[in-house]
Formats: sequence, C-alpha cells, structure tokens
Amino acid sequence: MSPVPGHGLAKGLAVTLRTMTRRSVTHQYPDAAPHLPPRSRGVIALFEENCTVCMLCARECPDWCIYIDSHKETVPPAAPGGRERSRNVLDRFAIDFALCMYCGICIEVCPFDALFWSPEFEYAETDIRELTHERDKLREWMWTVPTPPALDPGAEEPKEIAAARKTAEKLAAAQETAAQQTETPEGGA
Amino acid sequence: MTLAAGHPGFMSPTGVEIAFVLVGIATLGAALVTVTTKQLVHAALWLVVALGGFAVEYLLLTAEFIAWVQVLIYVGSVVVLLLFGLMLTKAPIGRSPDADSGNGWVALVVAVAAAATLVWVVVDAFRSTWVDLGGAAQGSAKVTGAILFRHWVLPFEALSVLLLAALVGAIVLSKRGAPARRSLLSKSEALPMRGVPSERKARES
Amino acid sequence: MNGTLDVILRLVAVLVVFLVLPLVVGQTEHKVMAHMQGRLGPMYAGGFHGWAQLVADGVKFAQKEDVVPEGADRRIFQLAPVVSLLPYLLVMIAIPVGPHGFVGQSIDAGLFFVLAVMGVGVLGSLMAGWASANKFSLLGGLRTAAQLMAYELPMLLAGASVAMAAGTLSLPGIVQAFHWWWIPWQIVGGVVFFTAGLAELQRPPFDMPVADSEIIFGAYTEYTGLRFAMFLLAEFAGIVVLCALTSVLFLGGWHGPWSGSLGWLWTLVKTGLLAFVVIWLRVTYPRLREDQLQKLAWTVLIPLALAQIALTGIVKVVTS
Amino acid sequence: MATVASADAVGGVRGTTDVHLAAGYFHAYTVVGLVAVVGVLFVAVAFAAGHLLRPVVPTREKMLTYECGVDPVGEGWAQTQIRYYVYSFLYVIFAVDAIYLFPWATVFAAPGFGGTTLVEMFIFIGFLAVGLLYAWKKGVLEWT
Repeated sequence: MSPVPGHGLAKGLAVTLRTMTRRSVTHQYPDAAPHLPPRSRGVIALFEENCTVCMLCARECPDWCIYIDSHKETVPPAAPGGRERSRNVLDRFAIDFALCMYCGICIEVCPFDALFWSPEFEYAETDIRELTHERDKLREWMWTVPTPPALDPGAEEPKEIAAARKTAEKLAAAQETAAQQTETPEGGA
Repeated sequence: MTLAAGHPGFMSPTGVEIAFVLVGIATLGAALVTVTTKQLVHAALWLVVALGGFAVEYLLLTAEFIAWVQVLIYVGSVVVLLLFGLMLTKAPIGRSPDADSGNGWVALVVAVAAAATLVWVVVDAFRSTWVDLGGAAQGSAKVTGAILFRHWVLPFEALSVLLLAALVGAIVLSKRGAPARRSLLSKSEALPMRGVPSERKARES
Repeated sequence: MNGTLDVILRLVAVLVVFLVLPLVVGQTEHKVMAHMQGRLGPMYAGGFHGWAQLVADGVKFAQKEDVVPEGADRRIFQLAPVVSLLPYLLVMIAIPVGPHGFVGQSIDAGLFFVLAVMGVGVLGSLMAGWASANKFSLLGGLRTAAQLMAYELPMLLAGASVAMAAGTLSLPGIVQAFHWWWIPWQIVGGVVFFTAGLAELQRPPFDMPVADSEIIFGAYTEYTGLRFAMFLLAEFAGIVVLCALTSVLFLGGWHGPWSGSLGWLWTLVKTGLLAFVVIWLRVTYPRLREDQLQKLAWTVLIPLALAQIALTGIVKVVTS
Repeated sequence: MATVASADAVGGVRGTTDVHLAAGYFHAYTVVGLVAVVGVLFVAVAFAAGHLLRPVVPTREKMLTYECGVDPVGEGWAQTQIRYYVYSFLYVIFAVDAIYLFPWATVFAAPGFGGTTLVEMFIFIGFLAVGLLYAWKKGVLEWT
C-alpha cells in the first residue's frame, strides 16, 4: 500500500507522460534498414557445390520442408585402369519456407557446409506456393551470406583451423627432421 | 398562461398550433403501434418515439423544463430500464406470438375509459386557460422552481418519503433469495461475468 | 432575411465543428497514444507525420461493404448508429464558445437540455446490442445500459452543483457568472462530472461495454463500413462535447486574459487540454471490472457529488 | 389553480431577472430542430453516397454471426447478471430526485428563498441519502 491514496494513479500518469517526452524507439522500417544482430536467421542459403546429397538435412528437418531429388552417375576412373566410381548428382533442392520454422537443424547437421543462414528476410509472397524456394533461388541467397563474425579475442581456435595447423606443423617438423637427417650424414662424412 | 380575457379562438392556425396538432397525431400513431406491435423490443422503441413526441408537445407549450425532464427520465431511464428488462428476459428478434394475453378487448375498454376520464378532467380544469405564445415563456426551470418552492413545498417533501419507500421496496424485492448467492460469492472470487447456471446451482445447494 | 442567413451560418458552423473536431481529437489520440507507448503512430497518410490518417480511414470506411447479419433485426440494426450519433450533434449547438453570444444557440435550460439529450445516445448502443443477434453484442448492450445508469446520476448531481453556483441553467449564463474561485470551490464536482462523463462515453478505463478482449467489441461487433464509422464518430464527438462541457461548467469556458477578443481560443484550449487528459487516462490505466465500475459510481462518485451540492448550497446562501 | 399560482410566481421572479419572451424561445428551439434536420440530412447523404461507393456481395459466410472466427454456437442469446437490474431501479429513483435539484438551483439563492429553501432541499436529499445508505448497508452496491 502506498502512503498517499492515489499515489499509484499519479505514478502511472507520470510514466506515460515521461515516455511521451522521450524519443520513440520505432525504426521506420521500409524507409530505414533495420540493424540486424549478427547471426540473424533470415532465409536459408544453399551452397550447392558443397552438397553431396547425403540427405541428412531432409531427414532431420522436423517440418519435412526440404525436398531433394538426385540421381547417381558413374564417374570414369581417376587413374587409368582404376575402378569406376558412382557419384550423387543433385537434381532438385527446395525449401518450403511456408513450412519452415527456422530451427536451423538442417544447417547444424550438414557435414559439408552446404547450408547457411542468410540475414535476408524480405521474401514475403502473395501466393503461398511462391514460398517454396528452388535450388537456383537458394543458390542466389548464398551471395547475401555474410562472412562469419570474428571470434572473441582469446577464444579457442576453430577445429578445422586447429587441425590444419597441426598437420602443417607436423609436416613442417617432419621436413625439418628430414633436412637435419640429410645434413648430419654429410657433416659426418 | 393567462386567463382567456380575449379568447384567441379555438383553432387559430398559427405555426405552433399546426405543429402541435401534427406532432400530436404522430405521437398518437406511435402510441398505437406501441400497444399493437407483436415485437416486444419494437414496442419499447415505439414507446421512445411516443415519449419523444410528448417532449416536443411540451416544448411547443413552452414548458421547456418539463420537456427535458420527459426526455431525461422517460426516454433516458425508464425506457432504458424497460429495454434492459426485455433483454434480460429473452426478447426474441421477430414476432413473439405468445406475447398476446388474449385480453385485448378488455384492455381496449379500460384504455378508452381511462383516456376519456383524463381528457374530461383536463378539459374541465383548463377549459378557459390558454398558453400565451406572444408573451413570456412560462415553463422555464426558474418559474417551475419558484412555484414549487413557494407553493408546493409540502408535497415536494412528501415526494422524498415516497421515493425512499420505492427505493426500499425495490431493494427488498430484488434481494429475495440473496443469502445463498452471497455465500457462494464469498467463497470464489467474483468474475466480471458470471453465468446464471452457477447461481442456480448455488440456490439449489 | 438577415436572420435566416444568420441561422444557416450557425447550422453550417455546428456541422463543420461536429465533423472536424472529432477527427482532430482522433488524430491526436493516434499520435499521443503512440508516443506514450514509445511508438510513432501513423506516419504515411498525407505525408507529414500521417496527419490525414483519419481522412484515409473515412475513405476506407465509405468503400466497405455494409453487412447486416442474417439473424439481425434489419431495420433497428441499421438505425442504431444514427441514434447514437445525432444527440452529440444536437448538444453541440448549445455549448458557448466565446463571449457576446458566440454560441450556436443560447437555450434557457441549456445545461438540462445537454444532460437530457446526451443520455439518449445510449439507446443507440442498446439497439445495436439487441438487434445484432450476437451474444457478445447483447452483453455489450447490457453493460452499456448498466454503465449509463450508474454514471448519469453523478453527472446530473455535479451539473446541478454548478447550476446552483450560477443560479441559472443557461450555459452562457453559467460562464458569464464564473469567477476564478469557482475552480477550487467546484473542483470535486468537476472531477466527478469528468469521470462520470468518461464512463458514459465508454472510454478506457471504463470501456467494459466494448472490451475487445472480453466481448470482442460489444454492441458494435457486427458493424462494418459507414455504420461502424458512425459509432466511432459518436465516440469522438462525445469526447469533444464532454471536454467542452467540463471546461464551460468548471473551468470558466472563455474566461482568461484578453477574453474579449480571444475568448473562443480559451474555450478551445481548455477543451483541447481536457481531451488530452482523456487520451492520457486511456493510455495509462487498465480496464476496471464491471462490479468495480458500479461500486465506484455508487459508493464514491454519488456521495462526493452530494457533498459538493451541500457545500455549494451553504456557501451560496452564506455569501448571498 | 396552477395557472393563478404561476402568474404571481412569475411576478415575483420577473423583477429580478430578464424575461425570456416566447418569441425568442421558439426561435431557439426552431434552431435546435433545424440542427436535428441537418443531422438527419447529413446521415442520409452519407448513406446515399456510401451506397454508390460500396460493393454489395453478400455471401452466406459473411452474413453469419461473428463469434471470434468460429461458427456460432447456439443462438444469439446469452444469460447474464440479473444484478444489474437493482442498479436500474436505484437510478430511476435517484434520477427523479436529481431533476428537482435543477429548478431549485435556479431559485434558492434568490431573494425570498434563501436558507429555508436550502433546508427544505437538504431534508429532501437527506431522505434519499438515507435510501442510499440503506442500499449500501444491504450490500446492493457491491458484488463481492
């Protein structure tokens, strides 16, 4: 209970009046571009060169909104006399954004980095069928995918870079030891 | 109003008098529809027209204050009360065939008798009284107040007692069967809208 | 001939005021409410800060189909908006704007006329509520009636207090008799009058009859297009009338510095400030519950109004 | 009887205030009536213009009663609080009371009325206040 009756009523009036005198927080969206936070989830882009048609994304999708068609092709042997290889070729890759709930599981499960979040969000349509984005459209979104944000200072380095660095270091060390080994017998001779 | 020293003639067709007659006919028509229509809510709304017609008649008689009392009390509250009652007790849209009690002829006789008596009394009492449309307006609040508080103070005070009695009566009538309802209400928080079935249950228990 | 021209001029002026001021109040409500909530409100219609938003709304309303539900009582359903709109137009003619007869038409029983006619508007909501053949509309209609019954009385009593102070019922007469010390003297009556007026207009925090989260939009649920626009216009015209009346009765109307030449401006400014308060209250307070509303009227406002009458009577008899 | 009374009462009041002539009175209410006519005309013109502008495409679905988007259940009727009804009784009684304040307000401070009239009105209001108190005590004014 407030000490003075009507105290709460006056306080409420003060709050609204104070808010009125302040600058409003509205962004004039279509006129002014919004400031999106890093890693905004807009639309999903497909980097189809990386896709191997492993079907993981389509299978993991909770909404079953990813449609993939493919066929197998045989590739002639890399070296003469070698075995013929078979390869999956992508015929269709489509995401129905009328169903998609933007959980991002497809992007997480893709083992070959073929799917990416794009911050682009202005793809509303008047016909719901238009919301099924086909392969070429998904490929176009790729151009809007930003470079990943820099890591925090002192953060653990990304696994693939660490792995690459380790291999490079190992290689360098191996080369060095090899060089030393070749040197030593010479010196001894 | 002045005593009719110079008799203005029974029907001198000035604008006010013509308007008075026309509005009177319209009011009578609305009143007839009110009692003959088979649709309950329509009857109440025709009553609004009839009462509004009365207000206009009062205005034409220069009884300004009474006219607005008519609008405020009858149109603004009595009819609202009526409509309220009709809505609470299921007034269907369209005709209600069971609204006719079959006593139409008796009612007609009573109505005609009452109207005849009233008309006779009024005509007898104000036979030689004429509203002077050329002089001062006679029905303003000031004049009414002066008359009321100079000559009619005792009836005015008696009226307050009457109103008090009506108030107490209304409360007593409407509070019937209240204890059971109250006990239920004290148990559960009162919702803004509580359906009647729960109350009926409370009364049974 | 001159007299006829004068009357026509007054009629046109009243109609213009009736159509323009409610729109101004509505637009102000859009913008003020938005800014009080940290928003901008309409920004596009008309170019500069969306000034023509309500004009655009009106154009839109006029093009909408006029739907009458199948189960509705057709004629009453169609008549209801008119019944709720016209009383406010009628009332506007009696409100004095400036000194020296700057009023639509001075009426001897003006205050009583205004209060009586404003009470008629509620019939429109009742008719709409009943004729829509819709549960929510019916509930809204019933709530409207109950609200009118609860709040007409404090309004009458507070109005009577001012009439006592001025010794007349004529609105120009009341303003003429005003002195600055009436404001502290009649402040309780003024607050009661304004609060009761808000409730009668069904403005938040007293908007249970249209409570959209409980009963959709009350009696107006089934309305579309022009008829719905008329209900909205009635609401905003009601705000204008209520604020103008409050400023005339309790804040001295055209009284103020240079009232001889700028009296009409004072009335407008006072009315505008009160309209701002109406919007301010709407943004600030949540809706009351139906029983709280009745309780407030009968146990707070009416006793306060009666006390104000007693105070006015005693002071008046002692000083005269 | 009332006519004689009114005649001399007017004589009493006439000295203190200006007399409102019936001619002015009728002029005033003619203007009020004209405003009503203008209002009706305005509404009629608005609807006529609307009739030209708006489409008329009635379909069964559109004419259905609106109930938050689902098909209506039962009929257009709901049972509700009978409690409201007590308030309406109270209001009618108090409104009859309140209208007497207005003629009183215009005369009570005039010479020849004064304190006595004030006391008379206080007695009148006192009775009604007792009624209000009674209603309060009986719990009519509260729901909870």
